[in-house]
Amino acid sequence: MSPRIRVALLALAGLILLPCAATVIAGLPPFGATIAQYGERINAITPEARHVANMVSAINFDLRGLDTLGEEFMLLAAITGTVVLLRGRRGEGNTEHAMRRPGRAVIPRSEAVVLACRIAGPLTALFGLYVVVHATVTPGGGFQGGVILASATLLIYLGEGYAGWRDAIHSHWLDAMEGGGALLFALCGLAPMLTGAAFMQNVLPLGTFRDLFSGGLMLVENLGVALAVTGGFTQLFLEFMEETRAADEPDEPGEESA
Amino acid sequence: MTAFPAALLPLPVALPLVVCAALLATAHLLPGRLPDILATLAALGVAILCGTIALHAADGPLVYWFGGWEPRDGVHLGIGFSVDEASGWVAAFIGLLYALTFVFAWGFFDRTHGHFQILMLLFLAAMIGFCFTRDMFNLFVWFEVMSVAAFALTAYHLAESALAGAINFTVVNSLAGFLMLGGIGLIYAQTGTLDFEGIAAAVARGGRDPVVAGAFCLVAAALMIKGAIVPFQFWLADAHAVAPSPVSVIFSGSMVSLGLFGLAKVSAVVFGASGQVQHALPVLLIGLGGVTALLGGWMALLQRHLKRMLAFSTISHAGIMLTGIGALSAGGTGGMLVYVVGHGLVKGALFMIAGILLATQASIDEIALRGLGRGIWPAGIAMGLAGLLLCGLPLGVLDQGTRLVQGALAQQGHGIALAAGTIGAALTGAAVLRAAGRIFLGLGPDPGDEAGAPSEDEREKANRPLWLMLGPCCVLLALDIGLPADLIGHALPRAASAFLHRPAVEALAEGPAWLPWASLIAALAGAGYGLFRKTLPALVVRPVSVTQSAPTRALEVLHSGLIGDYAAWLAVGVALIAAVLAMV
Amino acid sequence: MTVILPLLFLLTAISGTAVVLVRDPVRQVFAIAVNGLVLAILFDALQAPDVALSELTVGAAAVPLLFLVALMAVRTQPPEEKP
Amino acid sequence: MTMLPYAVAAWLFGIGLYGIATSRNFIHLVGCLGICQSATYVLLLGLGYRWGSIAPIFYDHPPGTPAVDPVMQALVLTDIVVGATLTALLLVLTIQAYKRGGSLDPEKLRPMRAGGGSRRNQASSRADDGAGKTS
Repeated sequence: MSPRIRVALLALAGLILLPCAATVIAGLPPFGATIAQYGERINAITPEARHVANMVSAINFDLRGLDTLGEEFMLLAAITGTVVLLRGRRGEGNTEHAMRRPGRAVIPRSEAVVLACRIAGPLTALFGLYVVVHATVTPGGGFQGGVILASATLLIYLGEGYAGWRDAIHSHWLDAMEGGGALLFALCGLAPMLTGAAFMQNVLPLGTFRDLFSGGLMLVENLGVALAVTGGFTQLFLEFMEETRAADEPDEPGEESA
Repeated sequence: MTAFPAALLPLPVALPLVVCAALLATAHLLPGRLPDILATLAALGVAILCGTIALHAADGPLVYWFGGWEPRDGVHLGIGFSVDEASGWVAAFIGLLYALTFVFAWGFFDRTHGHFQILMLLFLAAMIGFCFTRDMFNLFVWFEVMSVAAFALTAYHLAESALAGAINFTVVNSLAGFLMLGGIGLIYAQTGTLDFEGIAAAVARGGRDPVVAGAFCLVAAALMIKGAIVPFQFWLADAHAVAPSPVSVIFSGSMVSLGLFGLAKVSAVVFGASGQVQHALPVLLIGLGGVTALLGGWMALLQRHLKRMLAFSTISHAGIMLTGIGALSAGGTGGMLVYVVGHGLVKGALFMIAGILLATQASIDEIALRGLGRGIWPAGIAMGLAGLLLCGLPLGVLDQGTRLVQGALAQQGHGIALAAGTIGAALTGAAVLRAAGRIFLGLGPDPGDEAGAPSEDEREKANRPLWLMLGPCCVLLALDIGLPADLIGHALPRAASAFLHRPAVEALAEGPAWLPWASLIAALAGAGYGLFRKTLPALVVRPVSVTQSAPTRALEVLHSGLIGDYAAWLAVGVALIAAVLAMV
Repeated sequence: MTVILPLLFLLTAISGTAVVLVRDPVRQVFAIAVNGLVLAILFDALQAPDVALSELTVGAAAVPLLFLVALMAVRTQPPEEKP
Repeated sequence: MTMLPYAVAAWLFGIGLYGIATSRNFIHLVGCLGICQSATYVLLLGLGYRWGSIAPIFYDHPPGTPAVDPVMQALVLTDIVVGATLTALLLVLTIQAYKRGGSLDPEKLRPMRAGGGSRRNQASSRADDGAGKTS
């Protein structure tokens, strides 16, 4: 099919869909007029029922915790898939240690960059931890904090260079973190069943409203998510960075590290 | 808190998830074959759990609320699982298929660190969750987990064609996910809940509503993309043909039919009270299903790449399942559910045979393999039997499903859909039988040209014993033939009615008894024509090849492998559904 | 507020269109990052700080980074055969 | 204004689909797919908004203050994770496809086809042994 026919086909479909979409949009409640009964109800009862301030976290970790469980394992699937697909040709075995290519020049970094990264790295990590632990009271949570933590490790790459990064971070630890975090979350679901409660029922003491340690089981689940996301995203960055290293051209200094 | 059988409901999802997380965390410590053993046991465990649940669900659906968030004052606060008998048995079948696939894939991958098993177990958990859930967004989550695991598994071989096929698969199915989420957003905004029953009640109160129709259009398009219905079918042949054989078994045996299973559930349970949707469904599903059955069958006949042939055959059978749903009766849907199981068993066995040929003969090309299968004749018997079952040999589960679907269609006077389904099944059967005759009996001419021969890098690992690979395949076929038809026939009217949330019916009609035989004879004639074309008189051959060539060329141009084309067809398909919905 | 929100919606539409119409992948990465940033601001204006934070970390930082790395990988590693 | 967010969502999906249909570079195509996905974010959050409401976090405001719909936000959070995973996977597939096929153009990098595609496949399998591609 030539591109022109393809665009014509698309335009034809668009022409049919346009009035349909207009009818649907006209049937929707006007923007900003009202919110759904479900959300209203959750806003009304959850602060009292679960002692948490952040409704989104309450939904993610308690009311609709199963969705987050699925989401966490989706991330696990994607990262496992990425690892499988990227390591395929490199060989799965040789990821334990950095592949030091002979003749590969070590690019000198300016003192300023190294210093900036050494300062920014821990600060970013601190911020990530802050976001993680405040899941139930302020915006943020395990997922957002985990991504920030993973990018903090990325600053090691900028500051210390590739070899330093690979020395600091081992692939197996990341696997263990990722799998362990996901396992922790799944066990949070199963453990209450031992006491006769439902899957993922919040059986721990709930703590006080607006306190850092409020929400009971949500805190543990949040920790699991943070672990899994930190491990997963670091693994993702690691595998992608590995890909930028030219495999067989020792005479080519890696401009990618600039 | 919860009664005994209902408390089992989260376990079939949680078990594979726990095993796969533990595998990932400790993969580098585990000895070689432990992941294989664990994965097989986990899948078996899931099958047993689902079977137990299905047995308990015979009296009425089991309901389970996660986190103990039971509905309060009519508002559904948490996520629920609701398992009727039919969903439970379909889930049990999926667990069993995985267990056999794990056995088939024993030693398939070197040095995997359990990655293959991890992805497959996730895939399994997502499918079970998809079968059990009663929450729209949860359905989406499992849909996406299923997709993501499938994307990674497709490209496992990292060959060029596998990668291109995986990209097409990923892009099209991601778009399906977005469409579905858009539909869920619309229906949630309109009804204020995500629970199936809650939405159904709100839809029943609302009357004719364009938003509900729009939501259905988007969700149905997404599920039809998963189910490879024309004009969304393009990704399937690209992906199934290139995925590793054990993965193809799962794709064709359960993933595609699960998309249609979801469609049947959503259109009956969630949108059952929307008159607009219910009026549009027969036209839409039976029309699209008939076209799909014919197109898939025709394309299958044209292929010489075995796995691609089987992939198109899956498209054809998906079309037949869709016509079953389109009958909108307990008979049609019940027949479709039985068909899902029977088709999964037979098609899984066929993909395993293709995998055996790839492993032992290092080729997947029908022509190149001519006569090479004689050394592994047991596989030939299995393939011949599977081909006969595929086109309608009146024996076993697949045949029972076919006859129920045909009965429902005949009852409602959908003669054209009936004919399309029969011809589609005959065409795919003819393709498989032709290939079996050529490979295992050495029949047919040897053209000797190399054009169209699959590339070398499609070889699969060879050093596995034949019995290990053939065993699961024979078990699948034995199950298809051996499952007691009386028990299924006895339980089905009740199970199908519960699945559709309708009052129970007494008995289900079956199609005319001569129809499977007609299909079988047509398939044998087609296979014979393919094999002995050279020896037939020109009087027969010429008109056939004249009528063949033009549509064949057109179809091959359509299946271009270009993702841009697929995106355009996707838009056309959504527009088609929207137009039908707007017109009723 | 009544002025800012429509403006942000329009800005989202424009930056999204830009991502599609910028055909050069290297420049597209910047369009993607800008689009992620605009979305994050829009989400914050829509009273969704949780989502805004995710979009900021994922859509405006992590995803463009992955795109950049992919581009570098494609550039530094010539394919196994020349087209 | 009452319809603008939904119209923007529809526009984003349409333009993204147009981009996918006409893209000649897989990396560009992945970006377009991201735009299709951002349409769902905009739609969901637009549907969950209410004028004059606070964010659903009762830290600075007492519980009971009118807040926007937290469910939509939770859904979008999940959706963002989906987006990140899909982007990563697709980019990996693209990188690998480029290494095998030598192109980022969908027209040049098709899945296996009978007839025309096969010669290319054979050439690429030869290339694995180090021989150059001739076509």
